[in-house]
Amino acid sequence: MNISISPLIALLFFPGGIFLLGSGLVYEYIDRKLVAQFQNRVGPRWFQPLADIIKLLAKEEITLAGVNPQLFVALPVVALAAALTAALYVPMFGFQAMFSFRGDLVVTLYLLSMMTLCSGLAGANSVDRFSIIGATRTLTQLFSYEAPFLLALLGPAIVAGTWQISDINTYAMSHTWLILTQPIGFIVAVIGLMGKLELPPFDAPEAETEIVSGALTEYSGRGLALFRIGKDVELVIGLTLVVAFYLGGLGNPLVFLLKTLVLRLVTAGLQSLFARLRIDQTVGMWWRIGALVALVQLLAVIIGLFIGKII
Amino acid sequence: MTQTTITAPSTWQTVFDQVKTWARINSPWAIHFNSGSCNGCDIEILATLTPRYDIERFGIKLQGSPRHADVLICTGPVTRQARDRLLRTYEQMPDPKFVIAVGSCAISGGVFHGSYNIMGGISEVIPVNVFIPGCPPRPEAIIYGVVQLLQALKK
Amino acid sequence: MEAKVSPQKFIVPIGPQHPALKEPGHFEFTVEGEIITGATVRLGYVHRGIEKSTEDRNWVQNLYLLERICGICSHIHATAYVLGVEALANVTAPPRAQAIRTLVCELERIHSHMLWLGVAAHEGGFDTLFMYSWRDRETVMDLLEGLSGNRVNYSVNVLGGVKIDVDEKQAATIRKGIDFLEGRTQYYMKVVTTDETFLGRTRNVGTMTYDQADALAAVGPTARASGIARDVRADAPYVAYPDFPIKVITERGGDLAARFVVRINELYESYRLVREILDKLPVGELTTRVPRRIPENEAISRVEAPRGELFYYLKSNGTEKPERIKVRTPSICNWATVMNFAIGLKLADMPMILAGIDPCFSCSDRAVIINRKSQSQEWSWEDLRQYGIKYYR
Amino acid sequence: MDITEAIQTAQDLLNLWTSGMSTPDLSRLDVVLAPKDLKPAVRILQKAHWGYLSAITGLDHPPLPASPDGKQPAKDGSLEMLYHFCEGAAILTLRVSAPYARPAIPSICDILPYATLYEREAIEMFGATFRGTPNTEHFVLPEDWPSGVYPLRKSFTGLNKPQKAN
Repeated sequence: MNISISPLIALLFFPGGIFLLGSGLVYEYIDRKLVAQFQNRVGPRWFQPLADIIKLLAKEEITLAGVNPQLFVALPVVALAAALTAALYVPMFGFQAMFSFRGDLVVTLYLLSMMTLCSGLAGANSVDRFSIIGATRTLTQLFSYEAPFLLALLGPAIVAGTWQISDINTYAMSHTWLILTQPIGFIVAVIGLMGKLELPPFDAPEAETEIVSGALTEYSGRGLALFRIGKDVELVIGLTLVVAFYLGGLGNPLVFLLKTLVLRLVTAGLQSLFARLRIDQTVGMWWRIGALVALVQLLAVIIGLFIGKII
Repeated sequence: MTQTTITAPSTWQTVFDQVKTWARINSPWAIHFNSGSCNGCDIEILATLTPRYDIERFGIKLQGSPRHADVLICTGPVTRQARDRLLRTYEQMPDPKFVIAVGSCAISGGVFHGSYNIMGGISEVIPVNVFIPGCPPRPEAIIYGVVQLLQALKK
Repeated sequence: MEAKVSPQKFIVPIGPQHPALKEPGHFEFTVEGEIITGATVRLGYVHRGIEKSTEDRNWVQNLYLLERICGICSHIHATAYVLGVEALANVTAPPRAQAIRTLVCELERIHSHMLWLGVAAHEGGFDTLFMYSWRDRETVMDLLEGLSGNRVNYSVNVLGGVKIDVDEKQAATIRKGIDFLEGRTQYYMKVVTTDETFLGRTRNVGTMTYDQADALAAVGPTARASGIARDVRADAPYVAYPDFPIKVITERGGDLAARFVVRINELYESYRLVREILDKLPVGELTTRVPRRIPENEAISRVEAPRGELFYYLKSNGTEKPERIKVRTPSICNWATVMNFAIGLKLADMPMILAGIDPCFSCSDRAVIINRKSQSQEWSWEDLRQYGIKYYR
Repeated sequence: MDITEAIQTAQDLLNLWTSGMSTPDLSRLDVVLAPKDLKPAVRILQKAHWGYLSAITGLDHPPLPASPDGKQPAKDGSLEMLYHFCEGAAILTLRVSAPYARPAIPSICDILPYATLYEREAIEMFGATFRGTPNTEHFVLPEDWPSGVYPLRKSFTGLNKPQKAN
């Protein structure tokens, strides 16, 4: 379903800015509510993420001594900008992606990892021990889940024969769900998504009991608010990507809502099931299992296509 | 903010202030500091997180870093050694910050009053907004104390 | 956390302010090349000068002071003190009082072990287990509150007896609560011994062999996890333990996983004891008279706190106030064991051992300043951990 | 082994100093030792694997003026250290005392390495000195604690509290 709205409105209001931020907050609420229910707690009220963000925006901003002030302020803004631009290429809410060109899959993934890169840099930028340690952990984890996640998304791209997200989406809508033909790819993609969003078992970079709160220890007020919204937006984009590729594409908003909520349920369940993996365990797991399995899946797909062509 | 002329705050200003206080009331992030307490109050504070009491219903989240928190929940009669750490933690917190003293030790040194190594209550070191008596106060009492703080914010 | 840099010192400052809970501590290691030659710990943030304050309070006031040394095991401190004073005045409490004291001791052990189980899981990032175990711990807190009116610091003891009585209805609710807890403990035993990610964090972490634990006078579950059958309830039975004997639970492993298993088995043992005490509760009155002025005398009382052996030395000089009360808590023993256990080990093992011995000590992140003879570098805990991993690759 | 057996073996082990032995009650044995005999006694106990050092208690005996009727002579102050060893139910206490003037007691850290924490606590609380103890830093008292002030001495009556912070 494609609706023609002037690009400015699309950028600022509808599938772009404000609406996207809103949906990011809603998805964060759903996540916290589900995890709380799994731990059979009551969980927060519906407007909780909104209240958190507004309160953070109204707080005093402390910039540190011994920190490069321009970088300190610029990084959160860059992080949010990267996340928002990535949203343009993804078929948000079942509508056609606003801009799409050949190879926009790579651009989107690059923009998403820009976000993690910014929070890593933010940590390294300050003098405080905890944020330096948080930064090293964030970056080591970034390198570990990036490759398998990309491979997992390549599978459907190869089957659909294009690198354009919207084409892959239409392909997925018309053919059998790719989750059936490439189950391993789906599993690696979901776990890669959890690694990217630093949800528990992979939340070593901001382990509350070990390094206070990782790379963002020194941020308060606006900087922290921007980082949190960025992470929420990244959450929504990640979900739509995996749904668009593996769960049979996104026709209309209703289908979008349904599928992303199901995936949200799966990630929330996984979140409360596992203990936090130590950083060396996560890296080990990703490279030994994640990358290999994704490769095997890719080979299977290529061989399948090749045989398909011969017959 | 230099206030040149005292004019009635424009409607925009009041709306903005109302939204700000609404947000502050509904998401008070807390940080916990143990300045020499016997752990009785600390486990009761942690008990408020658990399913039976679950303060996340009110939006209260226990944060790790003083930078992220608005409410400092401290327990224990401030021992001489913990005194300047408590001060430093208090100063690190960004501005609209509040202090809740939990337990009779935090109010007046409690049963350890008069010992050579403690400073008496928390109010000897930093200004305190809410005192929660009890040794240790029940989790309901701690939640009631936090709610009192939030009511005070409304005004 | 200012860093005190002096030659040959390798300082691991553990920040006094810790997000989760633990008492703040401060480690210092001396390093030569790879091998640790000296390690010491420095407390101070929680020192409230209790032993001095006991000297200007009379015997009854001291009871309320000594109960608040540690919030988690307040009853065991009160029991040790009360047994000491009764030994000074050579008075013995009636059997019903002794049995009720033992009952509350065991309920407190259940409460403390479930608390440790939750906090240890929280340290490893396993928040669901933390939420579940602390939700179930509420049941034992309700039982204790039903008995004594307070969830923590129940002050059940009085010089010469107890203040509370257990009637049939309370006994029934306690039995019902214990049955529920026993069901839950089976679930925890399954989680602790089978969950892969959990075992990844606890199996052969901080292993202490039998002779190391014996040579370093380890106490409590940490010693029993290394195979030492040392439990004051069995060696020197006090209160009502002579008529309700316990089975000392030991494990072979000596690592963090073994300590989890020992503590959960002790939970089963406590459930059995509580049921037995409730069935065979002796009849009789609850207190006897203890004179205000205790004759001049010396007494030692040893009890088994949830974390190990608790040692009280009391000296009276015939007046209303004690001459000297010495309290040696089990944690000092655990720290002393760890500090000497670390000598001779490699620097690369330290993160595992510190996190392993007693999760309550793996507090906030540690910055590590390493003083090799020539220069001193400031490592973060993460570098130390990476160093360890690289070292073993 | 039960209590009487344990006490009996302890008495045989320390038969050199039977003069100072006394058993205040069934399960306790006190042995008064001169500072120089402490190390050999601890070495014997350790070799025979008799229990473990459970705690070191410090006692302060302030100087007593001569009583008016002249019966008790003036006694100068002394520090007494009690080393408690526990084996099963039996508790053996080695009592070593040293006058205020020369409060030097040999340190047993080379025999029992874990005793260092107890010795450090005694050093900072009573001002006792343990010859050869590896570490004399403060164990529980704060860094800004005035030196030469020992809180658990009877003469100590409290520090003047520093004025309020702000």
